[in-house]
Amino acid sequence: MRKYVLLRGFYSLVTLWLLVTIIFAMVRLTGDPVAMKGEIGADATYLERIKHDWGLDQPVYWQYTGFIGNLLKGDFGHSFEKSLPVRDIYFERLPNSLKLGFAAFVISLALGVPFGMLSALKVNTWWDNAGKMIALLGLSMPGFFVGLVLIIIFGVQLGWLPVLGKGSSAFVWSNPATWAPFWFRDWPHLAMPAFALGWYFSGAMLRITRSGMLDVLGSDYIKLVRLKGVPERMVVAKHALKNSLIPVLTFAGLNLLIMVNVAVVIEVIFNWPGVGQLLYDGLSNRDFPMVQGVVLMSGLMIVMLNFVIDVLYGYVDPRIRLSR
Amino acid sequence: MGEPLLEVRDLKKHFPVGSSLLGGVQGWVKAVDGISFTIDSGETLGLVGESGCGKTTTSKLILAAEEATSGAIEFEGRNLAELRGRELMDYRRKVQVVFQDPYSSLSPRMRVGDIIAEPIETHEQVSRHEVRSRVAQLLELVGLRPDMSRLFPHEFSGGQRQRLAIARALSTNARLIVLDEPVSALDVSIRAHIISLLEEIQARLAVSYLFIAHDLAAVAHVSQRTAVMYLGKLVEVADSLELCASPLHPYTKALFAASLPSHPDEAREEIVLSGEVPSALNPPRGCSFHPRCPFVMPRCSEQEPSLSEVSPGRRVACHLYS
Amino acid sequence: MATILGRATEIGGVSRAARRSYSWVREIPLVPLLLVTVLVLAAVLAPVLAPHSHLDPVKPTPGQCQAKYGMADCPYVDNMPPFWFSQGTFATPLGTDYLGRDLLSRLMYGARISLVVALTGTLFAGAIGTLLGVLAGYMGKWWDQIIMRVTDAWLTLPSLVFAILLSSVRGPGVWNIVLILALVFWSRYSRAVRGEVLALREREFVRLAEINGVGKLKIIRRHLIPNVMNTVMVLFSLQVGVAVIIEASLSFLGVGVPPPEPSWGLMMAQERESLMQGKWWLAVFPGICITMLVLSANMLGDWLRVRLDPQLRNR
Amino acid sequence: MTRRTGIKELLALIAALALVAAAGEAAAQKGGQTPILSGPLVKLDIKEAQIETAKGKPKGTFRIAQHFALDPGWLDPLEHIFALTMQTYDYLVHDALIKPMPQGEATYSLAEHAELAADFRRAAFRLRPGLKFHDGQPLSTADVKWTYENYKGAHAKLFRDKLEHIQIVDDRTIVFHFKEPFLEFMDLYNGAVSGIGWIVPKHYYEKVGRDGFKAKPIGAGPYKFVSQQAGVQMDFEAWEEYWRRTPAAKTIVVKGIRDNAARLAGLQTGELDLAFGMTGKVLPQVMADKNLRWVPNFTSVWHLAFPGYNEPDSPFHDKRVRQAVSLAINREFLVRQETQGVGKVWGNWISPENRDALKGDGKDLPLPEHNIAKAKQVLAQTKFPNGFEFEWFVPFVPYFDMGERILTDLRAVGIRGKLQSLEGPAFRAKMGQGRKGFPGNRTIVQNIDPRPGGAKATIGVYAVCGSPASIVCEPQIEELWTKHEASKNLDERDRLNKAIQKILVEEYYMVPIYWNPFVHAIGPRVLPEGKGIERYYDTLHAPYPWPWEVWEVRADR
Repeated sequence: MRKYVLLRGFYSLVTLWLLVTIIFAMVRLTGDPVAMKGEIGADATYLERIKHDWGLDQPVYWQYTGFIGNLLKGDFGHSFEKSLPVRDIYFERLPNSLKLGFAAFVISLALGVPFGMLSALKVNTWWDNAGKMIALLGLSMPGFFVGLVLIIIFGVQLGWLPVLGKGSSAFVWSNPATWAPFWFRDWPHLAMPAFALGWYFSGAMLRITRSGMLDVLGSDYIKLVRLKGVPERMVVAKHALKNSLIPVLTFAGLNLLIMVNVAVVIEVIFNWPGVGQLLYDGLSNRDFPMVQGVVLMSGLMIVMLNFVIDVLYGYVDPRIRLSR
Repeated sequence: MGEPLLEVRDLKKHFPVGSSLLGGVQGWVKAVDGISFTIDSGETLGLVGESGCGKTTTSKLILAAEEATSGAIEFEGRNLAELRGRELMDYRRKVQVVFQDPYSSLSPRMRVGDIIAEPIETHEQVSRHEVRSRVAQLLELVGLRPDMSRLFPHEFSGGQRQRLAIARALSTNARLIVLDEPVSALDVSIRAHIISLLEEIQARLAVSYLFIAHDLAAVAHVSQRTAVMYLGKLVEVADSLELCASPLHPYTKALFAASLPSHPDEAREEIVLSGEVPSALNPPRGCSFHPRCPFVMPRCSEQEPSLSEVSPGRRVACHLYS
Repeated sequence: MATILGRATEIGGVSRAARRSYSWVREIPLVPLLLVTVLVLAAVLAPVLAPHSHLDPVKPTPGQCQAKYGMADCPYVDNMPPFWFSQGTFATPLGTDYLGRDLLSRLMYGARISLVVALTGTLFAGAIGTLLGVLAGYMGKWWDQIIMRVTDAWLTLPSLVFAILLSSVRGPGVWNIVLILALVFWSRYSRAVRGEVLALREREFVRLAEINGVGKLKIIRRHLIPNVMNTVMVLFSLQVGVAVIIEASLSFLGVGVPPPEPSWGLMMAQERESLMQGKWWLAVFPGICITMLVLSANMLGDWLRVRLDPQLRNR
Repeated sequence: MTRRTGIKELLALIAALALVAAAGEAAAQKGGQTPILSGPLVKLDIKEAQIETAKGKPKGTFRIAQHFALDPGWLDPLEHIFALTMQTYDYLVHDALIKPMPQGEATYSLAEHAELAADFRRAAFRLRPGLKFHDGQPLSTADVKWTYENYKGAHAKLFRDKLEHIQIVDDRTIVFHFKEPFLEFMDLYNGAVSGIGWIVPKHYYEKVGRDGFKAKPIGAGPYKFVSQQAGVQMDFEAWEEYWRRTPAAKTIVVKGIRDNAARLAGLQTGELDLAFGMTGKVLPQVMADKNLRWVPNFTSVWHLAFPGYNEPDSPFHDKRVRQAVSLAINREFLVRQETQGVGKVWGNWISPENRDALKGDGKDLPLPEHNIAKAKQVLAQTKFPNGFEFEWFVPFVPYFDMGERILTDLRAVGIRGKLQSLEGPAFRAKMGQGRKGFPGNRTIVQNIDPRPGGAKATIGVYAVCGSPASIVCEPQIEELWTKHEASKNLDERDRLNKAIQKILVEEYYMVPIYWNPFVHAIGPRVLPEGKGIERYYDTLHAPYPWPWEVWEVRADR
């Protein structure tokens, strides 16, 4: 087991290193950031100065090693476009993304899990078909379409919900007094983006719940419980639900990360100041350190979660750790 | 008797255990641990043993799918380990195999004509037309209609598939065919057909078989000579008839007991094996069979018996006979 | 020989099995197939069926110019509503956009872009991913290590983010989107295909071919690739929908198909403001088209998955 | 009813302004009396500041939407960029010695008096008495010197190279000595063009460092910085001790909102009070909304340019092709569609706001013609009688709709291309490299440049061979330009400058389209009600309504 964990950990590190390298290379292919920053009519010395400030006058391999070295120290560099350390900006934005991600997550669970269960319990009935249809619609409607429709209906026509940003409550790390209010205020701002984001994932959640539930309901164990004469309601509530939620939760964990990290389009549409918007700004401004930082942080989270899942599964099922 | 077609001398195959990116080798599994036998032209040698005894590894070694740790396999007088390029390809052409599972041994996405033709195309430069006519002949040889070559394997029954596998093995005029439990996956009613097909083919084409199975009675029925294997070693090699009549090694006796019920009028000692097959990673000292042997002597746990000739053509590895 | 020949019952079984394998025709889901057919027909026959040019404005009548701008003549009349509104006409059944171009014609040509981009992009991704997955699974050793580590790293990159990043390297353009989709999605295939090949590698027909001395390339080509095609097909059908959404999202964000070509995502982005003025149809129709295409692709994908994977028959 | 009170208020305001102006003039005559420099001086055209007496407490929150993401770097004048965006934040937090104000392009701010020696080798300023930074520390000539010496932004090299030394006469008096005549000094030192005149507090900057300053700057401007979320929002609070007047709005919140529709929605839901860049599809809605007001805010002129036209293999090498492009554009209709008729079809590509620009309204230069038949006829004489396909049409970001409209006009004569919707920085990067930014010689650029510094500055960037951003490079123009640069005669300079402008337009090197209204939409909370908001837009050459301390909004409820 120890060796398995070490090996998995080693793989995770390799994956991270590859990710770092891919991102480093890709970002450098997108064009010269200095040219972007230099305004039309800027003189050459101004550009040279910026280049020097950003360390872009050094050879690429030196930039690379320096970049890795700084990463190990937890330093993601300075944002070109936003002029401050990437880490500071990222952690300033992260709570907003977490708030949106969690809300969307709750919505996706609230929509996906009950409907998924219903589908599984009434398999091949009208309920099941309706559930399948909802899941498919969720997966088939682009987030920006849902977002636009929501804005037009609830924001502009009905005027019920604000359409801009996250409201005035901000999460300030250095000020614990802001921590709790941040989570419990400005819900109207949250409603539409969270729904638009959660809607997409609810489809996937529904499917996972349904198939997990079907697996469990078809298992010998449940058959045995039924044979014993346990009432169906108890079978579902006590035995089937508990067992079928494990894959759902595993999957949900990944989904949560994805929602936190890549809600780019939704954040752009709703002007939600999360890391997705940060990434989009960074990409369009060739803000290398910003893009690197955001993608690496999201990569780090995903790799870490995968590692934890691998280890847990390996712990639960010894066959997995031998097969690799 | 001239030179044997295949001669195996002191063949060993040891697998490392516990080697990985982190941590060194923790031990060795001695899957095949010094076996020797020969197969003559047109002869069938049976190889019997429980699962995990090293039969499959032996067949892999002979099929050049694994490299031996030590020892030699000589085919037509030449050492397999020294064959390279064209010579190795020639060896592969002459040594074919029929596997146990006819469902797994035929690619489900290829037409049977192509499956049978594959070795031909691999080894010979012949026209498409000739390939087709040879496939047709082969199909007929194994008792199938030539027009079936356009069908896919899933459209055949298990017995038919095994016929296809045999046709394929014969497609390049093989000299030796390794039959790795060729009938164990088939219905009992079909087994006899396949066995007699194999026998007919041997009679016509004078190929040699290495017939591997766990069922001693079946093996002895098919083959001229039979070798019994236990934990990577041969414990008894004998003429099949002799072996059936009077098995010497306690393990052989046990195998007979486990095999089809003996004939009522045959007087044979019934041995029932107790315990599990020991781990090949950590085999018992001395005779590896001694923990399960009903005739165990003190000497058995200390000294390993060698495979020695007790009568002409008959070799046994047991302290009872030395 | 006589004992061997003439197993009539076995041979009879052949045709029964063959007949059985055609019954799937009856199980095809009709609604999504119909939708896809309509969209494909619209795309293929757009030059014939489209009532107007998809790039040039519809020439207005003097009456329309007078009514809209109070001018005797004008190059185009923008934002005509669909026919069921009082100012709508059947000449432009779904109305016109801000440049007076016929919405219906643009939607039809938009179907071309969506289909071509999504299908070819996914196809390339499938080809790359399958090849790498087969190599990793079959060649093993350092092939496997390298390919799978890269795949893992690739999978950690969120697809849309990666696509945006790539599109800022390559610039806008239809074929660049195809390339991007291929580069983004290959990792899904290689992961799945590798797993499949690991199992196939142990199957006896592959070992048989190896023992026969069949070359590695030939084994890959004749034995492995045909046998992973089921998995690839299922993945393909599910990825096409995602590819449509990615293309639309990229175009929506302005890094996809360049105007004036009518990509659905682009049309939605361009008419976002119109949406707020109550001219909902300009953005909603392309949205519905995207949803329809992705929905039917997903439904067909589901059906295919059930068809090709017997374990899922009852799901 | 409301209208009458509105007018009353307006009258009262005008009277008040007149009084203040008179007072300011009197003060200026008094302050300007003691000379600093010896010897002959250049007569400077710097307007006096208007110090307005307290008008009660600041009230209300004023919420502004910038049309792109916010950069904390804008808060640091030491790293001033070339674009005019940054001045918005300079005008909030910082203050300059002299800067553009409604009174004139150069107006005394922190300085109350300035002198420039006739040999252009010395410049002197006297600061106002009693200046302070937000933290209460005094603002002295030491800060002015330190800012100059630590400045790294636009034109920094020029300032550094020309400088001999800085002489601090006393806390309020400072003299710059130059190695050689520095003719442009007063123009460049003016807050509109560079950051060097915006004074940074030495003590604070040295304490908190570069990042610290950008994260939380202090200055001597009318608004104190409160907090920011990088890229998204900045909050400012009125600094009641600002020397010129008490700021009217208590709080100013600036948000970066890229999306036009989102800005409009924000105005309509009352989440915003002022949104920039509201032309195109949102303008009709702004106009139709009774709660919203808008100002045309004319800035510069839209024009097309043909980078790489001078390569022989470029389709735009032929003047007649460029002429056909110009003839194909239906400017009247374009103005109507893009700006609801607010914009003005214009015949020069340089803004009429520039003092030395030829007027493009038919007087100096003719109004451009729209004539498809003629365009086809002209094109028929070229290598491309039926038109041709060019590569990219690259519009100034984010005016993609306008670009597509022009592209559609061009299709009518058979000139077809695709639209390249770049992001802002990418567009600027390409433009900044001039012809090199658009390889392939088959590109049309739709550009606009609200650049301060007169027509000469714009020509110097785009239309001479030596500029990095050069698009036009013609021997004929080069000759005139060399003469212009060498000349010390202002009249001759003006004549040459105008001759170049004429060539650029008549040869269709630059194809003017229309004079752009950079429409700002204003919500109902901004005072005064109804009309009268134009008074916020008096500062010359400003795409944005500076200064900010005059904006009044309704008190928060």
